[in-house]
Amino acid sequence: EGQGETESAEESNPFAWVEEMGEGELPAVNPLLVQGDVATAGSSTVAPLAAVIIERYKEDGLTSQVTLDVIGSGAGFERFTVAGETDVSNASRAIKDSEVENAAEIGRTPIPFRVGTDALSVVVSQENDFVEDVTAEELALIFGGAETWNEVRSDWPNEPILRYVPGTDSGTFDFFVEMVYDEDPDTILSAENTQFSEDDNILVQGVSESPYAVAFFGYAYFVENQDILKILSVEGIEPSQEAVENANYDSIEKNVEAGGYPIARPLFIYSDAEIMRSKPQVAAYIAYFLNNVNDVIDQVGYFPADLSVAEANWLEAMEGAY
Amino acid sequence: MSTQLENQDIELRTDNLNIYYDTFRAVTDINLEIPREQVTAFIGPSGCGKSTVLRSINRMNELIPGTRTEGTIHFRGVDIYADKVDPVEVRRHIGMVFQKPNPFPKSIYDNIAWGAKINGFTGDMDELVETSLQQAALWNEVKDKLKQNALRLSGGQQQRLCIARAIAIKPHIILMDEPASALDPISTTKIEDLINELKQDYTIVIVTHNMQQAARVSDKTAFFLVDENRSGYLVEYGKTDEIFFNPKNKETEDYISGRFG
Amino acid sequence: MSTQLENQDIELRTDNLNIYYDTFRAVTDINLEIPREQVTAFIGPSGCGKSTVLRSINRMNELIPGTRTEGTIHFRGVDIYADKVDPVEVRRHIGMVFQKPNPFPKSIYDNIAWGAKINGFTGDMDELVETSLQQAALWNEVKDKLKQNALRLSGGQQQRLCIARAIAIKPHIILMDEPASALDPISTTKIEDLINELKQDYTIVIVTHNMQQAARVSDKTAFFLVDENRSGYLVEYGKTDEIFFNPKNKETEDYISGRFG
Amino acid sequence: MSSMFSTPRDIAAENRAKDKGLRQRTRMGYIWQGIFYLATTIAILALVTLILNIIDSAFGYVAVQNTVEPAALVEQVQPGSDTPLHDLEKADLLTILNENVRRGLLRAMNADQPLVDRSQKELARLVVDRVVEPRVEKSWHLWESLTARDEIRAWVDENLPDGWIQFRSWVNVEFLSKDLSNVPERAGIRTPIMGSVMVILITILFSFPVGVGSALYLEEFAPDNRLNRFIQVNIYNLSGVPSIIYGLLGLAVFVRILEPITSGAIFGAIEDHSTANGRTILSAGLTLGLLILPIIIINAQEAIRAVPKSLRDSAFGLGATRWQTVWHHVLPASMDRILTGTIIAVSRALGETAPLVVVGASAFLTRDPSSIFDKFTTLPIMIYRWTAYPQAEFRNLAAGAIIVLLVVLLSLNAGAIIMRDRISKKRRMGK
Amino acid sequence: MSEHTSLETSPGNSAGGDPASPEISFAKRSRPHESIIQGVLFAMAIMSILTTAGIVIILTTDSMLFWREVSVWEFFTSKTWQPMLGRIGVLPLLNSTIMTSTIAMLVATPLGLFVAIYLSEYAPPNVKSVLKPILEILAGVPTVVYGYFALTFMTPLLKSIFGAEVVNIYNTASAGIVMGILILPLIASMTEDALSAVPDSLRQAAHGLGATKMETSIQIVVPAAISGIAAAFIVGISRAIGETMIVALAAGAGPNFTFNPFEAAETLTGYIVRISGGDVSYNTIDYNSIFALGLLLFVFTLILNIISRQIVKRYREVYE
Ligand SMILES: Nc1ncnc2c1ncn2[C@@H]1O[C@H](COP(=O)(O)OP(=O)(O)OP(=O)(O)O)[C@@H](O)[C@H]1O
Ligand SMILES: Nc1ncnc2c1ncn2[C@@H]1O[C@H](COP(=O)(O)OP(=O)(O)OP(=O)(O)O)[C@@H](O)[C@H]1O
Ligand SMILES: [Mg+2]
Ligand SMILES: [Mg+2]
Ligand SMILES: O=P([O-])([O-])[O-]
Repeated sequence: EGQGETESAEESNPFAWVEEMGEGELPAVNPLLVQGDVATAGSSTVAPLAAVIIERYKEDGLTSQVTLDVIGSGAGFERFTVAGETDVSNASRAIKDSEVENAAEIGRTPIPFRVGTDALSVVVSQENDFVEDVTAEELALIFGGAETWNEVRSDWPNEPILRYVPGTDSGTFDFFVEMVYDEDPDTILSAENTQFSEDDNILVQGVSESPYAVAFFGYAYFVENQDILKILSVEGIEPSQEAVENANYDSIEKNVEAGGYPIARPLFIYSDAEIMRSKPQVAAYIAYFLNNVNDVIDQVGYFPADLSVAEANWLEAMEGAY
Repeated sequence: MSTQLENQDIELRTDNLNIYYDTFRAVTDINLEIPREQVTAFIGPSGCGKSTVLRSINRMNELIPGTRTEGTIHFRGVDIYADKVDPVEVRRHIGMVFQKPNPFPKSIYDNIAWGAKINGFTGDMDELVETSLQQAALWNEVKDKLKQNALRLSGGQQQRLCIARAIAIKPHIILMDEPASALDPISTTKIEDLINELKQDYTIVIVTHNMQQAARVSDKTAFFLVDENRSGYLVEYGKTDEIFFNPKNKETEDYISGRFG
Repeated sequence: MSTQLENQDIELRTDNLNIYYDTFRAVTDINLEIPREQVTAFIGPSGCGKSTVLRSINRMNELIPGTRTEGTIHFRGVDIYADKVDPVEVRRHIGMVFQKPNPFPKSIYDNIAWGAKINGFTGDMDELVETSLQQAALWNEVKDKLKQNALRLSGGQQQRLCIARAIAIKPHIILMDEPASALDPISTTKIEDLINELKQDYTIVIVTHNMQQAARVSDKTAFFLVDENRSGYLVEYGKTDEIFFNPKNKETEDYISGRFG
Repeated sequence: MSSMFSTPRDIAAENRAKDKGLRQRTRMGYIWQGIFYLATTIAILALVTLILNIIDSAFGYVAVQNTVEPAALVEQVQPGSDTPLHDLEKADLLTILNENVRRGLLRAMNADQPLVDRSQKELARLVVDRVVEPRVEKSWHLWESLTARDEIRAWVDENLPDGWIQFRSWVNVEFLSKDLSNVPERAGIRTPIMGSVMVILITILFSFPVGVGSALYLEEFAPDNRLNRFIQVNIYNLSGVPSIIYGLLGLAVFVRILEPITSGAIFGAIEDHSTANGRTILSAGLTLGLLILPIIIINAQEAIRAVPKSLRDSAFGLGATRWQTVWHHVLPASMDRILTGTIIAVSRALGETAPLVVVGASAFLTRDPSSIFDKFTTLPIMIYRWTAYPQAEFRNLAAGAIIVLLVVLLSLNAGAIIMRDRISKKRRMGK
Repeated sequence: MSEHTSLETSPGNSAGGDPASPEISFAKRSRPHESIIQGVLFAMAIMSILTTAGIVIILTTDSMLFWREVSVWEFFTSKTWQPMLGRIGVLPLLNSTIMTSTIAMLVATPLGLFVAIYLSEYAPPNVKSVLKPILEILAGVPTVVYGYFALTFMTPLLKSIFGAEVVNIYNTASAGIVMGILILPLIASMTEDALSAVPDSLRQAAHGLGATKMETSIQIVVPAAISGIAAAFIVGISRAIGETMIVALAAGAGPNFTFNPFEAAETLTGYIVRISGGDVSYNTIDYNSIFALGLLLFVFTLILNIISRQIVKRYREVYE
């Protein structure tokens, strides 16, 4: 009888899942007591990470629905800020001002939760025996401007560069263009022999097939395909936990100055305080995400990030709600 | 028989009947008086419009898109092509049997019961089935297998079933379009005998290609031919004996003696 | 004519011909001698195997899967069912005309030229087309529209075109399976006249349902019936006059006088 | 003229002249016949290759390595002992679980059924599943597995000293019954199967009645006028419209314009209006429904047209109305063929990917769909998604899912063929 | 004659003349459900018109924005397709659509025709009854599967034949060939129907003239079925043009104006599915461009369908 009573009491309390709350600490989440569905959508880079977290969430006893739609960061923000049909938006780049404005129009204020770091990997086939390292300028030439390899560096072969580039609606593309081409996509879009795909495996397949092919994409895809791909160092720096931590994501130069990997990028999930408060299951999902992400992130192929800002954001958003 | 008596017993009369398929006039100016409770045969070469005229009598023609009927047909004095007349009702009173036996792919029993049922029959169905089959001279052959699929009967039995089915809705006229042409000689004989039986209660109009058959079963015969526009017309109409043994018309004589067709 | 002369002029002879469709024996023990440059008619009720026998003469039967032929057919002394005989070659010598006119959907000219061409004809094609059409009594009607599609001819013209087409490959025998049954009386007359012409040069075998036609065009008549197993057999074979006016057989007489069928 | 033919010709001589030509013609005949056989063989080979290519990925050796060695676990509870893991006492197994499994999962397992109440066997299985966690490190295709066994062994010896190889069928009972996962060995296709089933049910519920109704109208009721001819032409045209365009239509109409209906909002079927959107099973089903509607109509029309006119004549001749004729006779007589056509159309819908990508299928769901207003994923969508995953093992899973889909399609088609045969048998009987 | 008039005016009188006959009424009965049912069925048939209307409206309104900014002339003549940068030339997409479709038809037409001839003219009935369903199953395999077949089997095969340097991993040849395999059963089945519809009498006529089986099949039966075959061919083309997943996976994913079948080039449908798969922002030129391309595709297939209907119609007339 008593059991039933507590159960019904728990049912009536939407924050029943909150437990073990230390002062100024993110509460642990008891998925067994979470009710209500969560809709998430966005980045394909964040998707593998989010999917692992969601699966774990379910294993830990979640009974409600968490949907994950993989549509790219831009489209994810579109759904979050314009249509307002998602609770959480996954992104492999920071939200743009225009997107924040859109969100304001439907009464949302996006809050970022930084969940990890990706090293944007520049890769070639293992058959490629002439490139090991590229400079920032060379990188720009390789993905736009130069037609053959020897136009980039004279001792490289006189062969056309075959480029495999993430689709124009992806955060990956946006980030790369921002860092390497100063936000001007013209060069990369008009380059010869370029294949665009939202499907990173298409890029992997493509680049692995020719010694003169080159691609960039999330580190996870490199990790899984190490046996056929070769990763290049940029400005002499290879992706590593340390190099990624040192990066500050403003520009290639600043990253290099700080001894960071030049094209490391933050991975985010975004939500809104109002949503988190009115739909505690969203707050629960994000808290669970933050609590667990560092257990799984290296297994997915990304680098852990300092979660303190994200946790602070969460606590601020949920101040006094439970 | 006097002309007077004949006139009294007219069951159905066509006046200047012209039937078109789209723009093609299939038959021209057919004027016929069909006597009650007698057998009238339509003969003539293929394509001369026998079936067309026959089907116009119970408005089955209308089911073919593009047909148009001019002139009138009076059944017991009622113009069946009048606006307020319901063709479905007409067919209830004027039944039809087709060249190829076409029973429904149902049981023998249901074949007969269905028509009666949709026509609102509420009496004893078993009895109706039995009497209809008896009238069609089929009862003895099928009484033990009424639940059997009708398609498993022989061709001749199927055709008699179709006649029984038509009888079951108690029509006044039964139209038959070459009812025996797909059957063997023995079945043919049975059907002919049946027609002779049925004319006691029903007016029968039969189309046949078989001169001997027309001569054997009919009281009156209408002979059709096609004109130069391929349109059918009525060449001669009269008592069967006269048409066969004393035709007024040269073409009739040629046709009956087998010179063409 | 004496029996002696007849024997000399045998164009084709069947010996104990039995033809099966799968396991069903369609005809039993047919023995026939077909005289050269005369017209032989096959008559009999539907399903008695007339077409089956006819088609076996130029080995067209083989095109139907499951057919089997027992017995022999000798054409001018050559057994056409012998192993080394190519049926394609047989058909070159024994042409065929079918019940429904079946011209190719090509021009009139090509209809005639095609058969000759595939058979290696290398002479003057225009001349061949003209003479064939003339022999088939069609030339005058079509000479101005040789390039027109043959399907636009009338049924009777189409049938004569089919005959012209058969003639063009210079066969020795022409088989005709109810060549006029789908035609109007006038076209029928034309075809009959044509047959009378053609028998000066060709041996003709014709299947017909029309007694009058058989009587009019043929020199000899073979009458078929079915036995209790639905298998066809030859009831009587002889001069047409004798078959029609002095049949030896009761069944023949019944059939010809129109008692059944 | 007649002189040409009047003398009996010398057949033997003619034959000799023609013989050469005939021999050559016969040879040409054989050559062409060979070409026809060859073409057919190529077509069949294409099918076989396609299937083999899939089978090649769905089976083969995998290199497996334990995340934690069982011996190490035994060491934790019984130092120095060499008892095999699965023979450990229940208490020891409980200790291992409590110490090595993360808290959240432990709680969930306990909530499901307290661990202490579970059998030793079950606990041992849990330990293997959750602690020892053998993981597939690399997978090989069937062909490699059969031909290059030694190389595979050598690779494993070199790269995974603690690993071993085993033969794995990626299609198995668990694969069918489990839900989605990011761990290839744990992933199953229950959720996409349910999604496919529900989407297809909507598709059928919409397109079958509407399709058959349209066909009946056009064949039995429609007078031959311009409107009806236009409808007919329009249906033929629709049957040729690329499926991706139906996707665009579905996106605009069902997802956007009819959102209140397709999301279930106006029916109060959903609790949470804030994230309600039209990317639901209902929208997907209706989109596919529109896609196969013309195919169903055309097939049903052909079926209805094949009903002999004599059957209608019989009914009309007995004074039946049009609807009585259609309902009692035409429809039953054509139903087999209509169903055959529908099955073929439905198998097309089952395999469609592009329109659902456009309408918006989800990539990961935690719960099976339970209402038509749920978000969805389907088998072909999952196949498409899995091939885009970084881990190669998902390609094996995709192949497995393809085999499942093919088996379903095959059974549907076989059903259609059996039905077709039954029809022709019935026809023969009818004759 | 006066007798008749009286019969006409008073049917009751005539019935009275024969007491045995029951009262006859031909008056129309009211059958409301008949008209209701007909109305419902009509409404269902109208559904297809609504679908077409929906497609046309959606495609035109959503591409309006696009057409407003783009000159039709440039659209059809410029050789670069980068809507984001305002370079709007559909030729690269169109070109590769035509290339893949052409390659597909080069594979599917002869093979489909020969398979159909074999099935219709040569195959024993039991072989045909097994083979035709097998081919139909081939047609029922989801196209994603064909896409991966192209990528993982056909492309490596082409590479091993023509050299790995010559053949790009994504190329129109591979996509085209596999698309041909996909379309083959469709063409074979439709052609087989057309060949079977040729009346047997024509075959008999040809054999009766001493033709061999091959001569009959190729010179008589095939020409007689030519319009049906042409219709099958056109349906095949329209399927090829509209096919999406195969080209999306195997042909390449970037507009590229090339005539080299071994190079990557994105097709119309490939572009549409790539852009809509990302579910791009509404009211951007990218998004509107997919509706413009959809419209183009719709018009193409519409024209092809109309041609094919026209051909079929003529062909029906010949044999009726
Ligand atoms: N459904 C139809 N559409 C167009 N024309 C038709 C149709 N039915 C019949 N006809 C034409 O109408 C004419 C008369 O046909 P009908 O069937 O009445 O002849 P019939 O005397 O019954 O011939 P048969 O003895 O062959 O049955 C013929 O020229 C025929 O071609
Ligand atoms: N292709 C076939 N397969 C099986 N049986 C056949 C076939 N063709 C004919 N038969 C059967 O062989 C028998 C003889 O048929 P055939 O066509 O030779 O008769 P017929 O005398 O020409 O008849 P009709 O006058 O109707 O043309 C019939 O019982 C028929 O059913
Ligand atoms: Mg008739
Ligand atoms: Mg015959
Ligand atoms: O899918 P993206 O992470 O590249 O936006």
